[in-house]
Amino acid sequence: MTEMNLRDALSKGLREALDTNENVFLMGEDIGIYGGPYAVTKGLFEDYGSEKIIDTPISESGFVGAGIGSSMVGMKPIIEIMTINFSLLAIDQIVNHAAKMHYMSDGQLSVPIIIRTVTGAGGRLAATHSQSFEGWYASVPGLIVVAPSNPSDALGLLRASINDNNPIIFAEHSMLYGVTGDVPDQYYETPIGLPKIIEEGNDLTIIAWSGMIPVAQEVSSKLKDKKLQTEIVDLRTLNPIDFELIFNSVKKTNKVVILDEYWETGSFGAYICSVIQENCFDYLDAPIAVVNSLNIPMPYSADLEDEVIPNTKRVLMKIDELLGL
Amino acid sequence: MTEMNLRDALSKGLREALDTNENVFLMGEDIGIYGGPYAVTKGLFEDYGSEKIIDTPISESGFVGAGIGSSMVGMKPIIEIMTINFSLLAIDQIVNHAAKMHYMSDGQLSVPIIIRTVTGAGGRLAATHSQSFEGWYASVPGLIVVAPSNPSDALGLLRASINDNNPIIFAEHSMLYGVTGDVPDQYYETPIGLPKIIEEGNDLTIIAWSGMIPVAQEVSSKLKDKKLQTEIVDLRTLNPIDFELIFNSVKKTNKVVILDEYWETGSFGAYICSVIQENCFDYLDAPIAVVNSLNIPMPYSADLEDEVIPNTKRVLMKIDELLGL
Amino acid sequence: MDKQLAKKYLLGMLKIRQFEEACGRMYMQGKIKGFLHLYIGEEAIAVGSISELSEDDYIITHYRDHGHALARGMDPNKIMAELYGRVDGSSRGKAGSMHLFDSNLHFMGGHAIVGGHLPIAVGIALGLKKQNKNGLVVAFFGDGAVNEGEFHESMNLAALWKLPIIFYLENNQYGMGTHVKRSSANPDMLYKFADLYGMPSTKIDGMDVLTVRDSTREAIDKIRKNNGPILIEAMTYRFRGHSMADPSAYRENEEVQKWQKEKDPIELFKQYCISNDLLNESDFKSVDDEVKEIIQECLNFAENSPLPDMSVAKDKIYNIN
Amino acid sequence: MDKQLAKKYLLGMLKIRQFEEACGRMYMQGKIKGFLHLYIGEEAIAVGSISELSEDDYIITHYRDHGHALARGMDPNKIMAELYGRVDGSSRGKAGSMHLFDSNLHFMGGHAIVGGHLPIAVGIALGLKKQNKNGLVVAFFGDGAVNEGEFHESMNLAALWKLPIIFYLENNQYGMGTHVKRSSANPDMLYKFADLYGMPSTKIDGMDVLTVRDSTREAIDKIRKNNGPILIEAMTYRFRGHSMADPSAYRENEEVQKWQKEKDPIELFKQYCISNDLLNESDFKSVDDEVKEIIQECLNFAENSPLPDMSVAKDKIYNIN
Ligand SMILES: Cc1ncc(C[n+]2csc(CCOP(=O)(O)OP(=O)(O)O)c2C)c(N)n1
Ligand SMILES: Cc1ncc(C[n+]2csc(CCOP(=O)(O)OP(=O)(O)O)c2C)c(N)n1
Ligand SMILES: [Mg+2]
Ligand SMILES: [Mg+2]
Repeated sequence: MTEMNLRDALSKGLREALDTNENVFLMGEDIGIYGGPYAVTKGLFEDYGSEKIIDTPISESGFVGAGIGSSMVGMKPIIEIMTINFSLLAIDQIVNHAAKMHYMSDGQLSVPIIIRTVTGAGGRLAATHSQSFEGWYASVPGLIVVAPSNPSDALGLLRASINDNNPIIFAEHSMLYGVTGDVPDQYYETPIGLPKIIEEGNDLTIIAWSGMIPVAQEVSSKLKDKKLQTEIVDLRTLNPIDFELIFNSVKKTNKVVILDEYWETGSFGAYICSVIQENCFDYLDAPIAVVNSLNIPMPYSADLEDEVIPNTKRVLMKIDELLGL
Repeated sequence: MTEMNLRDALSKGLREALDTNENVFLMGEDIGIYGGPYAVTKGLFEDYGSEKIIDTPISESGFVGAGIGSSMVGMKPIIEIMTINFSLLAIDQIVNHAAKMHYMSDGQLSVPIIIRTVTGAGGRLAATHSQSFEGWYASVPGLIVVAPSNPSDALGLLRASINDNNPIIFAEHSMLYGVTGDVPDQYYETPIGLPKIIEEGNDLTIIAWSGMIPVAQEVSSKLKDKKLQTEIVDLRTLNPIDFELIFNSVKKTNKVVILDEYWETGSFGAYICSVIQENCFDYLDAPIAVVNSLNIPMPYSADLEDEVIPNTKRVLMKIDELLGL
Repeated sequence: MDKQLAKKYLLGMLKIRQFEEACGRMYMQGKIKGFLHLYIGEEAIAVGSISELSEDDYIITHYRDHGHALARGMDPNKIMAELYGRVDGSSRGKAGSMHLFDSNLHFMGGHAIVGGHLPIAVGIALGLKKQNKNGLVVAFFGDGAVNEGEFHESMNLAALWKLPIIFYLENNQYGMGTHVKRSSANPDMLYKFADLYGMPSTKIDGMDVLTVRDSTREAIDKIRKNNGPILIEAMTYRFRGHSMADPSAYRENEEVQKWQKEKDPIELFKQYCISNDLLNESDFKSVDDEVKEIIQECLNFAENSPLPDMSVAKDKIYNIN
Repeated sequence: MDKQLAKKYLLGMLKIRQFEEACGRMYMQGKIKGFLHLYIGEEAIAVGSISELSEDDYIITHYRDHGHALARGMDPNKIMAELYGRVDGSSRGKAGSMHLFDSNLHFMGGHAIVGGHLPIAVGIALGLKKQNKNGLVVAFFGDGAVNEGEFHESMNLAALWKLPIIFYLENNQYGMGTHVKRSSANPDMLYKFADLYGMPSTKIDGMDVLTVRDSTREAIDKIRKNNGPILIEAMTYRFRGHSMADPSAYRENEEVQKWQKEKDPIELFKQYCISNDLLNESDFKSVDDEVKEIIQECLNFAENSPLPDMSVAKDKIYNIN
């Protein structure tokens, strides 16, 4: 085991991929000479050169499409879209091209690309720069969406993504890059689609992913004061999802809270809720609580941002209100 | 009352707006000389001329942004994006600009635009041309989303939209343009945000909108054979939604089916489900059934398309399976 | 040009013409559904350009794709079965007219979002270059697509990265019902867009199959030498509506008839063949017979192919290897 | 140029310079958060161009917006309070550095999506034209934004519709860490993009406030006469990093220093004032004092303004009139 932060775990995975697969290359805005907007690709340009680490013009649609095309003829591009907010400029390429190519060609073509991008709020970047669109992508058939919350999953899922032949949105939360954790020294992969129980408990299930995991953990530790044992399920992947694991947890705890940083209206978390209520109806002691960001374009001022994002206080209040805990 | 089809009701509303508000103008691809891709704007170019009815280049981002800008200085543009599939090319303008301008300027600026667009499947247009993204837009704070299912609502909501000062996505379903109905001769508006009970019943609530309303009606008529009275709630608007009306229906029938043409994973219908289960938990006799399009990029072949879209047979099976009716 | 080649070109163009005419009929009969965009009138471009490509080269195009697919040698039976939505179609009936694919022939689609395939074309060329492969990419698109931002992003990327790609602009002067004069600020020199990316470009008569061939050959030579992209603007005209749903109120009948009478690429080429003693009426007849047979066969083939079932619909959403 | 005008220009540029320096300090102290993009080095463009505008005219710009806002006369107190996230900020602390707005001054933002404000600029000009209003629109953007498709869509629409707009390209040679040579296929003549839309354009020294002023005046005259758009490419250089988060590893210190030493727009203008006997050292001192006072005041103002509460956060999501 080696302790490292999530940023370094990703960097390790990228280097591995570059070292072992000659078809891998990276491209994106300022991933090279600049050192990467969030420094994930720092040092790669120096070590791998401009053929492998391509700085692109600010043309999101153009370079995402170029990644798609290159993958159709044998390359394995790892594309970085600086943040998921800017992915809206390339979303047609992702939804109408990458997601549909394999299907519409009836399997003749594949689009084995990875699109790394930064999701979530937290840096006081205000309304245009604080959004969490990974749920949109997760809802589109043909796409895979991965959203790790810790270094070992980040590396394991990156490896699995590199060995997968589908278009993958790899959502990284800007507030998690510094999170540290143990990473196994031997090679391993984290299977795409398998949620993980990161805390076990009998009283309550919290389902979350990415930037909401630290909140889940804080809530869990607060609930311990009340002698309540929380089970935390880290989804890790938003599409596909192995729901059995979730159902089993719900059948055990009979109470569910879902945390999703997306706005309340129309969130992916609400979808998780709908699947659970359909499949575990008789096991539920209380309504499922879905806690989201408030329906507000993200304000800049510090305190306001903290209030808009789901926070421990608000989650605890909801648990109190809905589950009576 | 005059009987007319939905296309003509919209055309009537557009003419009215052009006649009464000098700041109204229409723009979009081929809405003028060509006559409108779905013929909604047919004849307008001839009657109102090229200053009021602007044929745009195929530049979705460009002309949607141009509509936004014009509205910031006093115009009231009614923009047509040929289909909601192509709106992905303008989605950054809609989500990161139109939806946020009023908020980020703290009310100094407003974006009173209407974006008319065609949603849904049904014409055998295959995967890239058969999608239903209205739920995405409905989930973004700052946007209003309207999705009428019949001529009188279409006209009433169009009028209300023209008198509203927010950015509005006006989603029209291509399969509904020919649907006929009575339209009042006196001026009326249909309030934005108010669902409507279009059939009353005590046994079961079906919630649907737009292209799913005819399916709801067919299901209801089939259930009558089993002596079951269905209550159908037509949402009409996806954001905002007056949930009280829905809760009251659920509290009466205790059984809910939601129809949404979007894919299963991450649908807006699932969000409706999550709100209901939170607020009406103790009133539910059975899980809420959410019926969506299958998680498949739309296939072209006729029978396959029919199977992918929620159809009466599949809804009835789900009702049988989940509600035991 | 010898007799055999002349026959080949004529057959190529006639096959497209009659295939498209058959499609139009079958659409009217309800056998083909959805959006159907015919290539009638523009045959010289597909035939003149694609005949110059090697099997290493790649083609990508928009929804008006039957002509390019046929010129590349894609099986008419499979195309027609696809249009019928049958299980023997090129995508087993899942994709339809706008989305034809044949990866063996490096025919990379059939894309229905205007301009959306251009970044992908850039990517294919990038992939070829990175793997030191021989091929180049030909990307067909229309005058309407020029107004999509993606066209420009693609031009810049291709030029910046010096990629082997021909941007093949089929300027049929209309994007749906909108004349290029009403959609482009500088409508008469679209090919000049290339200048700003330091890219060579040329504007040619797209109704003359030999001009198309020669210009394409020249472009290919240049690309194989310098590896940088080129833009060709081929002037043409579609003889039918934008799609079968087009009311065609936006242009005068006289305009259409003038083009049909004076610039039909097949008639022009026949005249050329006669004046140059390459082919005579009986050759024409034999080519026509051959084509008729092909068309009849593909209609039969499509008609007799079964409909796909739901297991087909659910297959190949993900690559599960 | 008289003494008063010279003072005005100098004060305009110095106010931006010191405001930005203060922002940089307050960012380091944690008073300002988020992304902060300073305009230091580029002051001549905002001051030289915006001083030529009438109150009927409109301005729209990207996230590097303090300079344009100040040059337009936006209250420094309100800007600084906004950067502090306080309730007396221009958007009551809800928008931050990248999103400044002052509708009374026709200052239409502050937009943080690269290139995204250009279609909106076109729309403002369209709205003015449709209402027969006098104003024109100045849209500032960077060399990096040129590579976004929206730039081209906007250029075409503006030219096609003959709209009163100046596309003001601030070419500071870098988009974040990427030199324009590495992002544009034809980096030395970005202004030539205008040619293809039949739009006049010019490339100027953006470090000389008088050149900027004269070129802008000329452009305005032309637009008021012909009503069509114009593109101005002003060559400049940002003396600081892209944002406060920029490690600045992508360019040599010498390069930066050379620009600072030889092309500082404020120093150049001071020299001009001295050589032309317009202002002397004591004038400089008095301008500097005046600016220092403005800056100190806005810092105090921001510091003393309360934080907004959740009622503010929930307000103005929708226009409920
Ligand atoms: C992004 C997008 N916008 C609009 C459409 C609808 N549409 C399909 S074809 C077409 C016209 C394209 O014209 P052009 O590029 O000149 O090609 P042509 O049809 O003339 O061959 C339009 C507007 C689309 N498919 N995609
Ligand atoms: C669509 C989009 N892509 C990427 C970014 C991140 N980004 C912010 S500024 C910038 C560089 C822009 O450079 P330029 O247009 O030259 O303006 P400058 O900063 O030099 O003034 C980038 C890439 C963004 N904000 N929006
Ligand atoms: Mg065309
Ligand atoms: Mg720059």
